[in-house]
Amino acid sequence: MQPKLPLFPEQASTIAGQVDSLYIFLVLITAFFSLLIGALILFFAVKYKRKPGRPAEQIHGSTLLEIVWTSIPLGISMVIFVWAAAIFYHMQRPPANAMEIYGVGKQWMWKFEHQGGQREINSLHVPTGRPVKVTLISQDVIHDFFVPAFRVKQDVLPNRYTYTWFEATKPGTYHLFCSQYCGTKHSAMIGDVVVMTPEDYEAWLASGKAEGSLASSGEKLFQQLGCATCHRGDSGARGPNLPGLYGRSVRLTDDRTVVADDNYIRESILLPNAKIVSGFQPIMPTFQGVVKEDDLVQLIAYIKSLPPEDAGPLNNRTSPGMIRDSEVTNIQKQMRQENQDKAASKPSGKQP
Amino acid sequence: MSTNQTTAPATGHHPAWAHQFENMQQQKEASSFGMWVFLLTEIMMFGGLFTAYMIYRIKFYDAFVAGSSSINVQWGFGNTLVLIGSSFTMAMAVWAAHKGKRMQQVVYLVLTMVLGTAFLGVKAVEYKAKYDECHIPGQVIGKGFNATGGPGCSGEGANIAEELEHPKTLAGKEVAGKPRAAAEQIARQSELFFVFYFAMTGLHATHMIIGLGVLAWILRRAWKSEFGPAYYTPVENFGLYWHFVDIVWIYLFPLLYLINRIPHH
Amino acid sequence: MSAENSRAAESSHPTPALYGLILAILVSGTALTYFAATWEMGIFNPIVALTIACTKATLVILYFMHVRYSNKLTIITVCAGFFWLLILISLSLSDYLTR
Amino acid sequence: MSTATQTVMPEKHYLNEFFGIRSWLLTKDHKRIAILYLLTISFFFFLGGLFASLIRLELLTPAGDLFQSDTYNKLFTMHGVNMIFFFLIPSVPAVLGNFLVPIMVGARDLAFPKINLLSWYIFIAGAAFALTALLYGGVDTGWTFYTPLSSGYLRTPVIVMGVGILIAGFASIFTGLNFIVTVHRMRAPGMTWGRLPLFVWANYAASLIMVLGTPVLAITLILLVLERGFHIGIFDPKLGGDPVLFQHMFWFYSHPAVYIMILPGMGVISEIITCFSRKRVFGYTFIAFSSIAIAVFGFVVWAHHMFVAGISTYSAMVFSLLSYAVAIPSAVKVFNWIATMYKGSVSYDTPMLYAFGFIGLFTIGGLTGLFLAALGLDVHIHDTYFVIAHFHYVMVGGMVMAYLGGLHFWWPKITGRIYPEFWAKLAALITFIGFNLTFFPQFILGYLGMPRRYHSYPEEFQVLNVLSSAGASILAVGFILPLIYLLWSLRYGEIAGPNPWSAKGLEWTTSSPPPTHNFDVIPVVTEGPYNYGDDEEAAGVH
Ligand code: HEA
Ligand code: HEA
Ligand code: HEC
Ligand code: CUA
Ligand SMILES: [Cu+2]
Repeated sequence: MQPKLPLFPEQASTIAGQVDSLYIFLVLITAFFSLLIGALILFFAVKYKRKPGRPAEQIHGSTLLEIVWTSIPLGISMVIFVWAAAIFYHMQRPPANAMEIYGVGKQWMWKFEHQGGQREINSLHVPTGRPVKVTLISQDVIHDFFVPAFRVKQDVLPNRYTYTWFEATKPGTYHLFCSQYCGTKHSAMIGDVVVMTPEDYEAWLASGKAEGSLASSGEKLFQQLGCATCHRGDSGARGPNLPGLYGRSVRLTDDRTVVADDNYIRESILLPNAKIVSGFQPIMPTFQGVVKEDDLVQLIAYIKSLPPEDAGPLNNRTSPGMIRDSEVTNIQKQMRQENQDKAASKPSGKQP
Repeated sequence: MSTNQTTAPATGHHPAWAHQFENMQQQKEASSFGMWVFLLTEIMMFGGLFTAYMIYRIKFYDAFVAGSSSINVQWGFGNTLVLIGSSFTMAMAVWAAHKGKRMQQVVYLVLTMVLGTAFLGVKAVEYKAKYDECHIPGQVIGKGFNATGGPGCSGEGANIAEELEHPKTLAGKEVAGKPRAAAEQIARQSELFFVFYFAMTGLHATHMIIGLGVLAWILRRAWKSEFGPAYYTPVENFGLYWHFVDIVWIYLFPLLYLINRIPHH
Repeated sequence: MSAENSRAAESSHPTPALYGLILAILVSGTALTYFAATWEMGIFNPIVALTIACTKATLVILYFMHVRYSNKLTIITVCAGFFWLLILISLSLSDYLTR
Repeated sequence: MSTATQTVMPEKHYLNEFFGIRSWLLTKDHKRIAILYLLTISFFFFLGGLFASLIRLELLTPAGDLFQSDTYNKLFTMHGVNMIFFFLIPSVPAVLGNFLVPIMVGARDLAFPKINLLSWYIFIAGAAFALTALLYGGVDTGWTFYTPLSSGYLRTPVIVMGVGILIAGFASIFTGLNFIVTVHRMRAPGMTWGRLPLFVWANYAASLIMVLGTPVLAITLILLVLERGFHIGIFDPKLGGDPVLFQHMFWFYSHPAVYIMILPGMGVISEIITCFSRKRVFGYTFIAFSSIAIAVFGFVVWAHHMFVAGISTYSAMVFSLLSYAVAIPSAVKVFNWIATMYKGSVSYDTPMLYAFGFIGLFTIGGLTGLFLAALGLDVHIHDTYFVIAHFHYVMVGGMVMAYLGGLHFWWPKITGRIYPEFWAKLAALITFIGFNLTFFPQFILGYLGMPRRYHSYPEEFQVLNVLSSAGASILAVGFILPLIYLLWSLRYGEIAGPNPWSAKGLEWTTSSPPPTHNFDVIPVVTEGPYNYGDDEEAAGVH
């Protein structure tokens, strides 16, 4: 068990050791300079204590000394900077093979969704020995995903996905804190991170009652919301074909290219006209207020799960100019009608 | 610290001379430098707004263009000339004070005041138009923001969405109108443009109003012949303020009215 | 105060004719901005607009505000203002443009 | 120093030349305005301290059982807001700076006495808003007012508080403006830049920040108030606004503001160390210019508060690198102070004890700032008690110590009387012990992962929290003592005489308390500051 007064939180991720080493290095530097300075003050205070007949000796300064005590701290701090930046860089880049989990924060709870569709509230189960990437979004204010045992922390924003990743090393139960002040029950927005061996984790996954994997729920939504009416593989599709989209760079009408990451897909659904794919018309209606963050997560998981069909040329998933401008209004009318029907049949999520 | 002592060399006793200064020269330099430091704070205050404007303009370029195109550029253009003119008359007022020409000084100050008031008048007309068009951000003032054709929102550019839907010729090229969905989205986002339009012109107008108040006081003092070649610091400092407000507008005009005015039909 | 400061302040002042000239330049600059905005120049549109605005502002500062005729301290103050503004804008944008 | 007993109070000085409440409320004398500020900020310090005591009381136990969570949230918000905006920012500049800067440069007053008085009234108006917000139950945004929480979710009087801080900000702008102009334009004949006391340099540097930074806070708060009042999305993502932009704008002011909160204190330390070592300052130019360097570099590091807020990796690196740049001038100062003591003739008067405390605690606080500026490490300790400990070390261990040291050092000048030495030394000692006991455990707590702004916490953190609360009760004694004995000394303190410390500097050449116009005749300065030594023997100072 833990000692009575630990100085370090549990080291339960691959990065924890690195962070602690840097911390110890800094503690040593701090101890060195603090003791040095404390000792000098004491020493000078005692040695040069005011005595009758021994006036102070006037010294004006020394450029050499100034250079020394400018450059030594400068050198030390550059070492710290580079070391810390390297760790940070590592923290910011999830490995490509990382397992993905989605986390949604809201006042004042955490929801997590696993790829298999398992959902949990205020707890997060992860296996050891596998990098886990957590994609985070908030439904209201800014929260912060903080697991001290992993030494990871990431603000959870209401308008775009942020990421963090870790590879757990030690089975056990650890704290999950919300560490960005978020209102009344900020201090109650806590949970447990349960780290399990891969076998236990598999068993846990199997026991969880999932209504189907994230991607398959996403596929259902994709049909329900009518995305499939436009995003199809055939040549008559009005929207770009989505398989293979994730991770590719997309050329836009204004000739910029952007990488299709989670945020891009999210924006494409909520603000479809912010970035128009080259060769297409901005006819896609917004789904803001129609799909909730949880749904978005599923849709994105679905789109990500679509394998690239063939290695076609960049962005040419369907040939451009499929729709003549004159058709646009008709399509839109039709779309609006369909949407209204859908809205009437199914009460949608609350408007924000 | 050994200190020699000198007697304060007060050069003449001007009524405006304040006790903490050694002489009028020092007083003048201190006041003018003080004014400049004050303008420094003003730069930073407007600077915060400009920064936020810049970031959102990059992010929502289409919406900013749409919003900007919906405001009447003639009024803005005319107002720019008015304000530049008032800057000129203000500079002349300072010159007249410096040369000790009382009557000219009064005339130029009055002209400055007239032009400044005219500017605010035009601004009021513009705000009124925005009010009628339901382009005031938020849902608190008037009928609330609505750029997609709300009931009772009148005015030429009120329905920004509709405007965007029209096909147009841009520099000779046929460009299709935006589909409804896109047009509506952009129109809604243009609210952010209007936030900055009102915040920036509003802060600017507040400065103008304060300026006119101070100007009235300066005018009174000029009328009473309080300024002359020996002492006209208040006129000069007020001039600095007034020119600064002019400079802000010099930037606001292109940034708010002229984001993209490429003609189309 | 120090001689350097009091030196320039009084000596020369611009004349009404010069003010008139500046006014004329400012007015034509305004017209120019307007016409520039109606021209398709792509990325150069905002650049041109801001260049003209900066020129106009500089003229106002130098002549209407007498900076051309005043001491170093005033010039430094003005430059500091724009320098700090630049810090604010450029470092904020450095985040937004690299996200 | 024993000669002080024979001296008498000057017949006429700034305190007794005019009487009555009007003579105070309409005064344009920088010394009286300093006193007005002293009274105001002392009130806010103890109010903030009261909130701190309640915070520590709640945190004695892991369960949030003393207050409702909303109440607790209000407590730390009101504590932070009071302490930062209404106490620490005006502390040294508006009280000691106001009193001393004109005298130190050899002027009769600040350049703009009316604006100086105005600044106090503006401050009071801001304070009135803040207190109104408090009476309406207080706000619970945290002192950082992060959006969209503050603009769209909380139901407390955020607008009133925002306006209060906005207004108080202008008080700070006017103080800064006054200082800058005074230093540039009001120096006595012979008072060259190279002869300015370092206290003046430090306040000048802080003034630069007040003038250049505060307006950005003002506009940020205006936008926040607009967003909240009119339900428009500027920072709120519902309308496409970006909450992180608020953080950029807030920290553009609030990081430099932490240097408003330390630079003047550093100036105080330079004065105290030289006086009680009876030595010229070591490396005058370097200390002077490091103040300016801190002020300038301080403006380019703000996003180090946002490393995990969702800024780009690239800009996080830039801001981290620049944060290290700003640490160097602080290091330069610390080393120069130590070197000043070398071969000095050191005495242990109370101000010197505070100066020792400052150097030690600021060093620890500053060095832990390096932990926070270290990217990979800040990820773990951001928004934990490690941050709380860091900034209390620099702000309480640093600035408050410097403020108290300065207050003791110049108390004889301000009031004409000497405080009781024994009690003062005792208070300094108690403060030092109480302080470390309160805040050192918080470093460990922070690294263990206890998040800040937590009303309840897991049980394993309790031991350290109890230690911290125990320390806070000792600290409270250390702060209440000076309140008592300084008041006592107003009546019963020994009469100080013009220069009880045999210190150098123009302020010690006038009587204590000084006459209303500071100097009967403006002095002509012929030598640098801290000219200890040459006449030491002759003056018979041991
Ligand atoms: C007086 C106020 C003050 C001062 C002076 C400082 C000084 C510094 N601060 Fe601090 N800081 C705060 C007040 C202050 N801070 C506050 C209030 C917060 C929290 C705000 C909030 O979120 O509520 C904060 C938060 C804060 C953060 C954000 C933490 C987070 O939220 O994650 C960071 C990160 O970089 C930081 C860094 C620094 C650095 C590098 C310095 C440097 O300037 C320190 C320089 C000093 C030294 C380095 C010591 C002396 C040097 C030596 C003895 C020589 C040896 C030196 C070397 C080897 C380099 N501070
Ligand atoms: C100048 C700045 C300053 C000062 C001096 C202090 C002083 C103290 N602070 Fe504070 N503190 C902040 C600035 C400051 N603080 C800020 C900015 C925050 C962040 C807020 C936020 O998160 O938004 C913070 C947050 C903060 C927290 C974290 C709260 C949380 O995150 O949940 C804690 C917890 O221990 C704390 C404790 C203390 C203590 C014990 C003192 C002690 O030093 C105080 C000692 C003084 C006294 C005890 C006064 C004595 C008087 C009485 C007790 C009686 C009063 C009676 C009368 C009115 C007559 N402070
Ligand atoms: C009216 C037809 C239509 C419907 C319905 C529709 N889209 Fe689209 N979508 C488009 C068009 C056209 C584009 C390309 C133009 C653009 O970028 O807006 C597009 C673009 C996209 C993109 C970006 C693709 C790329 O290649 O970069 C994504 C992702 C997307 N849609 C997802 C969805 C999802 C998910 C739904 C359902 C919730 C949906 N769409 C519904 C027409 C539609
Ligand atoms: Cu969620 Cu704090
Ligand atoms: Cu900082």
